[in-house]
Amino acid sequence: MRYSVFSLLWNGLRGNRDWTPAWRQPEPKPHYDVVIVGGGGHGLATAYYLAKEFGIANVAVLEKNYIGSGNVGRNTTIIRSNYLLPANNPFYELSMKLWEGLEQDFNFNAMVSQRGVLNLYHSDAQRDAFTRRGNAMRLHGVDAELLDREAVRRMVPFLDFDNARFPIKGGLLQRRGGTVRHDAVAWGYARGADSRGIDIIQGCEVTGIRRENGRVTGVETSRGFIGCGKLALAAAGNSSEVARMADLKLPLESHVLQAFVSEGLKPFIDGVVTFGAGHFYVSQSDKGGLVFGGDIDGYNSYAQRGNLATVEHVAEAGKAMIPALSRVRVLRAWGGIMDMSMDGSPIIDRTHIDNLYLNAGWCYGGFKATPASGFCFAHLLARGTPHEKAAAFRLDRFRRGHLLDEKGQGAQPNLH
Amino acid sequence: MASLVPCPHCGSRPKEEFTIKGAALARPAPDADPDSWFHYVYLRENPRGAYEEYWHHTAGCRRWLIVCRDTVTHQVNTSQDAAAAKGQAA
Amino acid sequence: MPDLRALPALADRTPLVSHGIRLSPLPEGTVLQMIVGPDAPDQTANVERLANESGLAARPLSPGQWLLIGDKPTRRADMKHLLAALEPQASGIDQSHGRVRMRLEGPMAVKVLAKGTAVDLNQRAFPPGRSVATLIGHIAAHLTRHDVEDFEIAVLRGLAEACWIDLAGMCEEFV
Amino acid sequence: MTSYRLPQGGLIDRGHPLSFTFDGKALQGVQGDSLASALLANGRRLVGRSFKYHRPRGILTSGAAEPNALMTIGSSGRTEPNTRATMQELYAGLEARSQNRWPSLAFDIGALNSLASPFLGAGFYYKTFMWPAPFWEKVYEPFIRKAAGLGRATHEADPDSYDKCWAHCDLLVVGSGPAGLAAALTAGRAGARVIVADEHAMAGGSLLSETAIIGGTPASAFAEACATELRSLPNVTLLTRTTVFGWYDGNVFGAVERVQRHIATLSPSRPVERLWRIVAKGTILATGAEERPLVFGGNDIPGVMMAGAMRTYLNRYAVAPGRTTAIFTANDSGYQLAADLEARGVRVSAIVDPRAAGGATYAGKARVLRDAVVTDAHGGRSLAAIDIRSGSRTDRLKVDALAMSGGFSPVVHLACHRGGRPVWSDEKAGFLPPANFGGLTPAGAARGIDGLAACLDDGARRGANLVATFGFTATPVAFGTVEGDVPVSAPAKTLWSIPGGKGKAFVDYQNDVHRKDLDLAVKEGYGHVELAKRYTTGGMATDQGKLSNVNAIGLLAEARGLSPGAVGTTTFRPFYTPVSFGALAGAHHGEHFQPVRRSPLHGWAARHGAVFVETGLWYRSAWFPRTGEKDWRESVAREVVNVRRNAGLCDVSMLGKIEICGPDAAEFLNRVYCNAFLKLPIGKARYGLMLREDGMIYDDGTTSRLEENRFLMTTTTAYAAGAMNHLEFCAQALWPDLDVRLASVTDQWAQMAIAGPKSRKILQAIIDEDIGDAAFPYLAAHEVSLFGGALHGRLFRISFSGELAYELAIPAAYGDSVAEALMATGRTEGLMPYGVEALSVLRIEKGHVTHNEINGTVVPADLGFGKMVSLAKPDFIGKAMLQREGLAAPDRPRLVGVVPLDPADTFRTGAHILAKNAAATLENDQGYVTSSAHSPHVGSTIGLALVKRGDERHGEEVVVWNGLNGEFTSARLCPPVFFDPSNEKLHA
Repeated sequence: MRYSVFSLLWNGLRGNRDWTPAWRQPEPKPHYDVVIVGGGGHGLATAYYLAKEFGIANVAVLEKNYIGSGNVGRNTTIIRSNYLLPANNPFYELSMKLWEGLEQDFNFNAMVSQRGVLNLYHSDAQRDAFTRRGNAMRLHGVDAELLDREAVRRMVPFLDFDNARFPIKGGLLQRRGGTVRHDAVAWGYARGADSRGIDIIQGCEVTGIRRENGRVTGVETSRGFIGCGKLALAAAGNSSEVARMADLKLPLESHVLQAFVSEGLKPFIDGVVTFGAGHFYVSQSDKGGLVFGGDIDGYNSYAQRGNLATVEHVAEAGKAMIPALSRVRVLRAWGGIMDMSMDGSPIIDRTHIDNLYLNAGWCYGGFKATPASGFCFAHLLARGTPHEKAAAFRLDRFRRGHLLDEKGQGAQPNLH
Repeated sequence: MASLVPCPHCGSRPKEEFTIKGAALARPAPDADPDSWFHYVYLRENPRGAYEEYWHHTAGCRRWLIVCRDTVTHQVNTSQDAAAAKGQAA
Repeated sequence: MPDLRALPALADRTPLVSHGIRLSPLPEGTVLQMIVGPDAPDQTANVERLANESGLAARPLSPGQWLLIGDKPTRRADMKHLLAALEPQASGIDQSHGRVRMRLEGPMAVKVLAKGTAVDLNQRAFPPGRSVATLIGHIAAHLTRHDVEDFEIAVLRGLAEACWIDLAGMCEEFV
Repeated sequence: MTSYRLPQGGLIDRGHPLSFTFDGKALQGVQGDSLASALLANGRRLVGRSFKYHRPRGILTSGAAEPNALMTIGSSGRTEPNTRATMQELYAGLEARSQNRWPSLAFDIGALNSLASPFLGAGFYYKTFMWPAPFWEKVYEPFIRKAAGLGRATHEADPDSYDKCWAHCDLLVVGSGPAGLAAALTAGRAGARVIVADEHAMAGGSLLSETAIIGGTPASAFAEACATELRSLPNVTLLTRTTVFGWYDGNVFGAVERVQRHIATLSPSRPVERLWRIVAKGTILATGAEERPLVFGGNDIPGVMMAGAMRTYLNRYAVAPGRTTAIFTANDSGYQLAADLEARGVRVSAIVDPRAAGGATYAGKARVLRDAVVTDAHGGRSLAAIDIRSGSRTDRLKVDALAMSGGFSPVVHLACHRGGRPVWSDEKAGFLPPANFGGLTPAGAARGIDGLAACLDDGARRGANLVATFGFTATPVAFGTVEGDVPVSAPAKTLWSIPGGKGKAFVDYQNDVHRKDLDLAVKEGYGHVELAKRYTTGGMATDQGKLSNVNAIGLLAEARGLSPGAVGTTTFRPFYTPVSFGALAGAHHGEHFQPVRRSPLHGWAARHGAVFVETGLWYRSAWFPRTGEKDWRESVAREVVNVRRNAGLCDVSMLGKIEICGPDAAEFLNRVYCNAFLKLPIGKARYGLMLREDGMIYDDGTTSRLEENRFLMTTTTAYAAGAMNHLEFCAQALWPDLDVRLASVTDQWAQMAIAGPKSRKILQAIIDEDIGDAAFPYLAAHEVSLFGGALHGRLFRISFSGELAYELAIPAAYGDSVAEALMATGRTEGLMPYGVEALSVLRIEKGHVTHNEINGTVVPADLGFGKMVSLAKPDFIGKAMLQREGLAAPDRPRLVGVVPLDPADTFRTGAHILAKNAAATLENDQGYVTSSAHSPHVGSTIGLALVKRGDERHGEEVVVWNGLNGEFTSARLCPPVFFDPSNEKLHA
């Protein structure tokens, strides 16, 4: 059923009895051309683009829980393409361009809202780093503006300009950055993939990867064996465990990142603002809650919950950035599991095992990457060669020394 | 864990007193092959379950610890001084 | 010769006094960090003896490490002598200027400190005479309990003023 | 407006009236009131508007779960939106305002949304607002954002203070109702360290609303006696107004105490809220149970209230719910309410009970309708009538208040914060806490125990058992007979919704989720409990679904043909109730966000007029302006020229300083630096490069050998702490067999750089030893005596500026005196202070790198240090990975100098480098300017840059491209040393 204002009116007048399921609940078939492990944003987007762009629809997406139960439904919904490295920046810009046409493309309002992403700087060194990054963006035709203190003050007058330990000196603004209603991304891709014939199989946990003569031939699942031509792993947060089923050890650690929402408020802040003197960033959802977060808790974890010290740290930074937050109440904290890679950049690549493909290592940048990740992974699966915008996200770059380290932190994932 | 970490020297202390480094792997011998070094620096078991990590009691005794912890329950199983642990292993 | 004057880090701070709490700077005398080599036998007795001989108090800092503390500066020759006496099993590092001490005492002292440190300050868990290294708020500190309501706090010199300001804030509701 | 306050009774002080305002109208309550009870006593039923349909809403509960009565209280920086009137104690002068309505609470235009409700079902916005595409941000979204949200937060800073503290105990008791008090008394009397926390102002929980008699004492007096005893025990801390909001790993609980949220005149020396971090060996979860609404048409009309809340308003606050009341109850609790209402003279016209037999002991006057349900409630801004269906007939009954009770859900939140899942119990008709999940023991109604006596008994026993495991001998406290104890007697089958109603039947009140929304979610494939939540927004309001979630699960279960247990719950997460940023941040905000670290030369610099700049936690002197200088550039240029011409004094105390002692110190250094250190002579300094294990440069600095087994390492300011951690890691975790002893001595020394051609002469005036070039050559480093032996320090002949220069370290407390002494003796030689800005210019002129260049992605060869790397050494950190192909690739960015072709042109750090005539594209990006400054020596801007094959491109013309500012500068690449490349000055 196509969604439109007319379908809404028509169904409303008919008592909303005739809406149909947004996706089917199919039984798994014995074999698919491509089996995607992980019904999150990246897996569903991969499926959608495989069908839509590459005409491959004999595809199953296997999700052990419900679709969108992983990071696509537990992030802070930010999209941006303000990356520094020439290997990252075009990829995230591709993603941004896909975001910009996404809703009409998959006929689902995901509330893509480009209200701007502003990164504050508090020192000359940070300003210089943003100058470098902003120029890298501009060289690729991505919008970037370096604001001085007064320009920031005009935009967000209620930041702490007068009493701060680390005074705000300016900011790097990407006006095209913004937020997207995260769950709707999973649902929109799922509905779009389903309508093109792709089987989305929820409650189906992969328990083993079957290999014959060194080639992957299918997966053992909680719902039986499912054969496949190609096996595509898009199981962010659990990548190491799934890869282990094929005796593959990855350059990843899993870390918990907390996110928070406040009570609903009338419009308080328009765009996304990130603090440069501590770990804090905030935006406001269309529903009114301030959505915010900080840094990862710092230790390996598969538990989707964090600790209080980080909560306090985030609150301190939040109040330091916006003193008026003091009396705003935090409603809920939750946690997502990040595949933290060893250089802070993702992996979209084939593995050394035939038919086994990997999409992993998104650190906490996975959500914004969803469309491009799906698109490029689909390209790799369909064509067998990396998409030009994702050509550097190779698995062997660590061994070869071609690292993509935006922050320059080295092989310690909790610093990225 | 995470909220409180048992330091073998100082007792239970809050996470904010510590610095976490990551997997407590044995450093290869200087002349080990490049593959061993690559594994040491870049590859991680990253299991659901028991895992050994280096934690530094930065705001306390300033000793590096090997904390064995369950990555799902966050239960700390053991916590010992890294030097002592290396001594035992040797 | 110019007027060589030791300028205490808390020179500007006068004691904060009420009937519930008293916060005061301690003299910048002697702080000697003593570190025992990893293979040396237990030096506790040796440390106690050396400290006694030098009129200093030995306070554990970390395994194999102590702070030897005194209210009076140690003369250069004596310090040299002391450093030499430690070797080779241990090394001494003069931190007399590197650490600044303050004292927090009174019936509310435990309540004030509990605002900053996660150490259980119950006197059974942390009896008089014991020292710990811990965070007080955001600042790493060396905390010694002299008596039930009498604590000494040593911090890096550069953070002494910040620590004082934090502690004074914590004391505020009792002043 | 008529008063609903009863003439007597209640735990209120009628002799202490309190004035307050609601939407600007002056009203009166009394001491002991909540804002909600005071509003009800004043007959104010309409207190808010719902989120989506702007339906009129009244007070539904008397506690933390309240979804409707959210108000904004306070003004200016003390504005608090979304305050639950049920939890807010009344105080004199309290200003409360209703929310989410325009123009007024009574006449709210937004209520028109109700007319469009057929089109505004669950998730309607996912299906529309997509055309034309640009309209989303420009038209639809701004409208939605304005319409959404609840209260309006202030943008003003909060004037009040907040506080934090830690607490440790054997037993934490969460909740001071019957089970909690019994557990706490039992443990407290046994000598255990006990903390009792309760979110309300008074201890007692449900006892405060109870009419039962316990051991001869009325319940509320009994609660008070228990609280008094607890307060008298030195080993017990009773925290009221304290909400335990989260259970974290290691048995740490987060709690927030509202220290001054109930006070008219705040004491400025006390915090308004205090965050507690409670470390407990064991915990009794005595959080009671939440009463469930019944889902029938119009169940949200003001005047419809939870039965238990009605009982609380009646008994605790002495407020009558209305003139004529009906009770719709699916269990026996409603009968106790009826009895209490009648005892207070409030007429109960009907008790509607869907069960065939219930309320057997009820002996009151109300008509009892069994096998009957309320299908609809009627009224606009206040309840007017209800429809009661009994068998096949439906009757309308005029009432102005309706109590409802659909059953009780144990409050299991905290028990589920660490991954445990609640367990459905058909017998208890509710989700129970996970069984003894890691040290948390539920007791009383929180685990489905029914009845007051049973809860008291359960709390005492469980408290005793728990502290026994910590070695205490505890006897469960017995409280005597309980009279008037009426167990709830849950029905065998829960009634999740009432069929046949015509009006909207709300499940989640605040988010306006009604029964049909859940049906639609299931129909469209969002039937999983998590998807249904996300699609309908049920359970996502400020009450986190405390009232609604279990009903929603029941309805999903019905629609999907499953048991509620099979549907399961959504995840319970902190915070139990919302917690302010202020409380979580404590004192660390504003200028106290992070501590200030002060150099021992701070006072000296300040006296000489320094402008300071934040550098990590330090304040460093940036430059020293003089009268007549028009801007900082002029001051910096003057300082630079003066260093090159005369001499300057710069505070470098904040550089990291680490003493490395012990017999294996040299070997240790040889392994942590990539260059050789074994043979460094005593009395000499050497520049060292420290790599990370991945081969990239980590930090640099000089290390001096002061004695055979004593070295002093310096690190950069930014990496001082990190380098110390790293060295300790190497010493303890990697090579514990080496005997090295590490101590940070950063704070022990005031360190000053004295640089410039006249530095020797100036220093020699205060230093006793000969520091001439022969006696004290470049890189000499040893102890010196000053002022004829009055003081000793350490002198290092090292130079960041490229000039003849020294660094002098003085015991910190003497730093100020020595700096002033140097200024005095150096005055005739032209000695001036200089700051980090000038230092930066000097080092760029000399081509010295900092962390601008050591950006975490460079290897030694990238910066021209390739030859320093001693691959002959058997081992050093980073050696293995350094030899990867990518780290030796020919087109890696390498350090190079850059100057504008036209000296009048300039460029800035962060600008990129393009080949001459190349298009401005990412593909053509050659690198970027890492550092830049105006060089008085060169007479133009100069820069250091990391450029692909930069070391091979000296002389090439390039464009320095700063698209951000539209600055495009023609420039030339050159060797990265602009001053004295042959080091003659250095060795002077």
